[in-house]
Amino acid sequence: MGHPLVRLDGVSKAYGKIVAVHPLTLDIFRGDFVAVLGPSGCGKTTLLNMLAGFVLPDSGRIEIDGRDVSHVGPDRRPTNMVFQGYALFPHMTVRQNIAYGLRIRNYPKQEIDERVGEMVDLVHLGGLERRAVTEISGGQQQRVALARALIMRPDVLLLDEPLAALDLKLRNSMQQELRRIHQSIGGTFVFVTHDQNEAMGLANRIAVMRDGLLVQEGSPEEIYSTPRTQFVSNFIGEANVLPGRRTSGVVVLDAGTAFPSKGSDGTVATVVRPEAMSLTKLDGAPIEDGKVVMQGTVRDAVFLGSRMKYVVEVPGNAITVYTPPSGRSDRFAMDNKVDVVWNMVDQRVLDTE
Amino acid sequence: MGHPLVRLDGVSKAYGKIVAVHPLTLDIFRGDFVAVLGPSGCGKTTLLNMLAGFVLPDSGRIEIDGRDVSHVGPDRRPTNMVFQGYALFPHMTVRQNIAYGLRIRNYPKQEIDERVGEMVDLVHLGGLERRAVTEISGGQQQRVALARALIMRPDVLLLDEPLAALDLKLRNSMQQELRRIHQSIGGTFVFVTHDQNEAMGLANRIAVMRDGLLVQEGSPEEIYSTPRTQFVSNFIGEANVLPGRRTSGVVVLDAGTAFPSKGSDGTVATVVRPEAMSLTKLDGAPIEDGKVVMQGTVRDAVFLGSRMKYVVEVPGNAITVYTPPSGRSDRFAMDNKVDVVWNMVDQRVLDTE
Amino acid sequence: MTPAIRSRGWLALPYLTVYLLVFVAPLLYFFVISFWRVRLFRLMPDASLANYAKTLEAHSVSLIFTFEIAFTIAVIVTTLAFVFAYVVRFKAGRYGTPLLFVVLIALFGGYLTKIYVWKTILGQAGVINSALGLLGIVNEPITFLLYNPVAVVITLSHYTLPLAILPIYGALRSIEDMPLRAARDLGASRFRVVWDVVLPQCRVGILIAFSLCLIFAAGDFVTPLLIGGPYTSMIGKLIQLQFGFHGDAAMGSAMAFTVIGICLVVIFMVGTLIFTVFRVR
Amino acid sequence: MTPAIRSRGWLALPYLTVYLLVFVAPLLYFFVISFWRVRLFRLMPDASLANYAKTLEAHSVSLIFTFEIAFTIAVIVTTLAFVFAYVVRFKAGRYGTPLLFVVLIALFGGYLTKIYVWKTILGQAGVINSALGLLGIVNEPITFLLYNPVAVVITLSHYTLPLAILPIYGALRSIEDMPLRAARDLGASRFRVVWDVVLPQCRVGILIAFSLCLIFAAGDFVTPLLIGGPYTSMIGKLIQLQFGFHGDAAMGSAMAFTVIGICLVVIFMVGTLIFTVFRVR
Repeated sequence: MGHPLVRLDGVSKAYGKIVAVHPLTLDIFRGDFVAVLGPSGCGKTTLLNMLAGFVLPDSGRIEIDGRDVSHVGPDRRPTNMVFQGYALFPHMTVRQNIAYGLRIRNYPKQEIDERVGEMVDLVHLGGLERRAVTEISGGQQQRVALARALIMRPDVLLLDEPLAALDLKLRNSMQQELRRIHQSIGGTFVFVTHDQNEAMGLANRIAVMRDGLLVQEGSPEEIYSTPRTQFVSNFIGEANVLPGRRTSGVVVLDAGTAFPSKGSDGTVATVVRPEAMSLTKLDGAPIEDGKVVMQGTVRDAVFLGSRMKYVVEVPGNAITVYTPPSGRSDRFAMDNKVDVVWNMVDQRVLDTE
Repeated sequence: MGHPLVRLDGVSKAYGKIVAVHPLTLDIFRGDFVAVLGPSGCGKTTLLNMLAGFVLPDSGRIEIDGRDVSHVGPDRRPTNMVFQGYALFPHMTVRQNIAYGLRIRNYPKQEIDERVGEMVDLVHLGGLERRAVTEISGGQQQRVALARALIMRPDVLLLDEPLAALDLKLRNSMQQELRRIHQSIGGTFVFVTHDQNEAMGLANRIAVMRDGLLVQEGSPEEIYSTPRTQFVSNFIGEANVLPGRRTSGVVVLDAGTAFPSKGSDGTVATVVRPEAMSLTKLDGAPIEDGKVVMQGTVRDAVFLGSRMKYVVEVPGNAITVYTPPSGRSDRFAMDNKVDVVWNMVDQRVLDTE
Repeated sequence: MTPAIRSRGWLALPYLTVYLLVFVAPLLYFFVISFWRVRLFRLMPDASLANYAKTLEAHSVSLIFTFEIAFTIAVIVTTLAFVFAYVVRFKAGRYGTPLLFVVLIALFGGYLTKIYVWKTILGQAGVINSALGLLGIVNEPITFLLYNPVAVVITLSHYTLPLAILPIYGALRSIEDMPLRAARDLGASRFRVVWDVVLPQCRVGILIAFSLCLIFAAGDFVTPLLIGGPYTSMIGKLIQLQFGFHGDAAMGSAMAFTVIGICLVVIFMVGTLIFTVFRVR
Repeated sequence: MTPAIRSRGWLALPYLTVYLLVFVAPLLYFFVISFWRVRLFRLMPDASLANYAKTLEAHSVSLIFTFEIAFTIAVIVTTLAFVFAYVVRFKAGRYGTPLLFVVLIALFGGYLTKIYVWKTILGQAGVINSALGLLGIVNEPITFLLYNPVAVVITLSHYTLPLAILPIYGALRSIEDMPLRAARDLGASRFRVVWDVVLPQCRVGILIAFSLCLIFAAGDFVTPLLIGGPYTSMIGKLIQLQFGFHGDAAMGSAMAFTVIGICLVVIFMVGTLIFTVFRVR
């Protein structure tokens, strides 16, 4: 990969006494599609605004393509943004919106026409050029916002919760669309989101933030399968977190089961994904090697189409289990006792203090 | 079940020349949790407003608990509504909002206090009674709206897109909450939504609407596994719809495969759920009985945590396949040839005209 | 630019302060003068309440009369304005905006014109007398229509109505529709909805409308002069005499600030009343 | 109640029409009168344009002068109002609302008071002369400050500023923040953002502000009377004479409607200009 396109080096920002972003270091490489993921108030939007130039960092250094832009205004940075809610110019047509950035730079009319044409093709807006942006649908507005930023050929395209305002069906198709556009122009995209599905579905790298700190950074697979903290495991996908204690290489869970686990003595949290668990009735049958079993009571069973969702009460906890859908006959009924089983390789034991 | 609590009998509504709801008949039984599901503009909101009394039907009859309420105003119907966006009284506290309906009816102060207390407990709002509703979170506002309607002990509780304004995490927990409340008070709930996940996760009966018509009605399982039309199959869950033609008991798909299927000759659409398909490399191995195989090219592969999503190009179509997550090694790479396999029992062949 | 960065609001403050000073300072200067004295036709600095004492002593009848009229106008106009704004906001749908534009245009369709309109309608040779004469109801023109307090109330109400509509409409516009539906759904009659949900949310707008009408009516001197007749001795006329004929700016200022002071007291009382009656229960 | 049911807006229309008729009818009556004639001090129905012809003939100098002044005031005030409203909307953050409240209160802080404030400041014994005298710059009070068109412009500008701020602020308030950021992000300077994004979106508000100032300044007669001096012969004074001294309501109406007509023409032209300059490209 070589030299990173964007370097954030010890960048921080505080508003009065409230620290939005603690000193943070992050490299973004050319061609990356990076998600900055975190709950609201985690500092991700401030981070994006610092990349765009709307917020100047209190300390640290922001480099884009080798140039220090820490104190350069948004109008003179090689970044462009797709704003949350799109921020289209409501008094302009689709075409006028897309062309605005080039008009500012006094490009000749012919070149503007050409590049607007390219963009309209890229985002599939053909035929809508003369429509007012207030008259088109949410999905189309989203495309206009994208075209308006991409026409500037930015070194880095920034996106603020790009799919948040769309409904489910549209979100899925726009997600595929964004991946296609990213691949076809080969650009570098950075977006912030609080929706882990969006992050997983779009990005090749995810940076998880919490309380102004960068908690973990890596590929979606790394973050999903080896979350570094309980917070990450809960935030990326659903997770059952089972508290327990390790004594001389054996973890005893509060929920009433035990398994061997190397590590120092102390309290631990065992994280298991709902889809890694299965429900069964052992009726005293022996446990297979490498599996963990726990007894519980079914408290809720919901048919979700592609899967069943069970809520199972275990001592001190209520856990969620997803199983493949099944006929009415082999379902576990409400308030019945069941055994919850999972493979030890699918769990992750985190030391807690 | 006996006599239905709510009877809609040939109810219709037009605005000028635009028909919002064509004559529609629907029974709702005591204790039901009914979802009216459809895309925007399908007439579901008009239907809900007719139940609430905000819109009077042009024709037909609405009965609640045996009483004809077709022309009774919203203030004198035994229904209460949880509005989209909550519609709380912004100038009142949480307690004042919840108590408003009882105050209108001039209940004695003591009884109001008692019932507000019950509601606050039911929806877990303890300690927030004196807060302004503008100062509490979206999830809490949702609970206030629910309590404000439930305190009236309505025969039917109506909910308009109850979870649409909440973010994903909150939506999941509120969904569980609503199920719990429905079970604990044993009421009859009717809600409209455009989100099939919401409908599946909450309701025990789903009514699918399209263009002012009731298309299909039944349990979530019925609708998911035996959709009556292409529209329903696409709207409830994701579906791959493969066009083809049946000639003398054999369906030949445009995508390049064939299987036996009883029925009259003509064009058909074969619907297969993405999670019912799997990807493999047969390399000329024979096909098992009862399975269908189709060749395609992988065009996109996304890791989504609990599953992998593949987009596979087959002749004339791009289909989606969900498979369990797997290590990097046994994934299918972009632009590789694969075989898409599914069981014939998991497909549904619909005659199209 | 960087708008909507809340924490930087104070940056604009010094700038706006200068703006307001230039804009408000002349009035402040007058306030200072009101404690001065005039000797030999020249203003002499002082810090005396004598002007105020004299105002209350010599003009109490006129002040009371003025505020009776102004209060009547403010109550009538605020009520009419609420009804109009309510209908435009909640009933007129897409006709609302053009209707409001008409109101805005009529807002300053001409102060003078409006005065003379009423003078002509109510006058001896005016519309009402002509109609009565043609119908044979009266033989001679009736004269009691004009040059009395009622004529002043009619004229000033006509003039201030648009002023009162705008703030109330503004307040109504920020009221959302759905909570009104929710109130209906919970069993409230149409009237209860207005009383419980609409009015408590536009108390500030109503108070502003009332204040504008009151201040305007109490301070006006042209209408009483042209239309009020000799017995409508409103304070505005006397203030004008003090500045003009007597040339005593100190006394005139004191009288003007007495009017403003009484206005503020009345507004405070009416505000308390509105906030109590339309309180949230 | 059932608000927000769009298709039923027309139900409110007859009701509002009645309201507007009661409210606008008096002005219409005057419009009719303007085609009548006065014979022997009585109004006689007629359909003649004679009054209008006479207005243009006899008062053209005064009309031109009036509109020079009114136009100047409208331009100055609209500009100042835009700057103030812009700062309040985009820079003042949470101080915006209280600031606007001050403006609203000052809106009718008293017409009369404002006139006399300026009369006192600019007059022979006023603040400026006192200051100049104390500093020894002049020996005798300078008199050219008052009783001239400039004094009228200052006074009326001071009075109409709040009127102009409100519609512009209203227009600015409905402009969203984020598109301004987007423009910056696309390379626009702060000035370009105002020119390309803000101004085109508040053209209507600016035109309303301009119109209010123009109509008010053109129709006013009190300020020229008290502060304008003998050579500031604005048309308002003449209209008042026509109604009052001459008692010719027909002629007075014709003059008033001539003023209104010219106002509409000027507003139309300025509107066209604003919509062309701040057009969307």
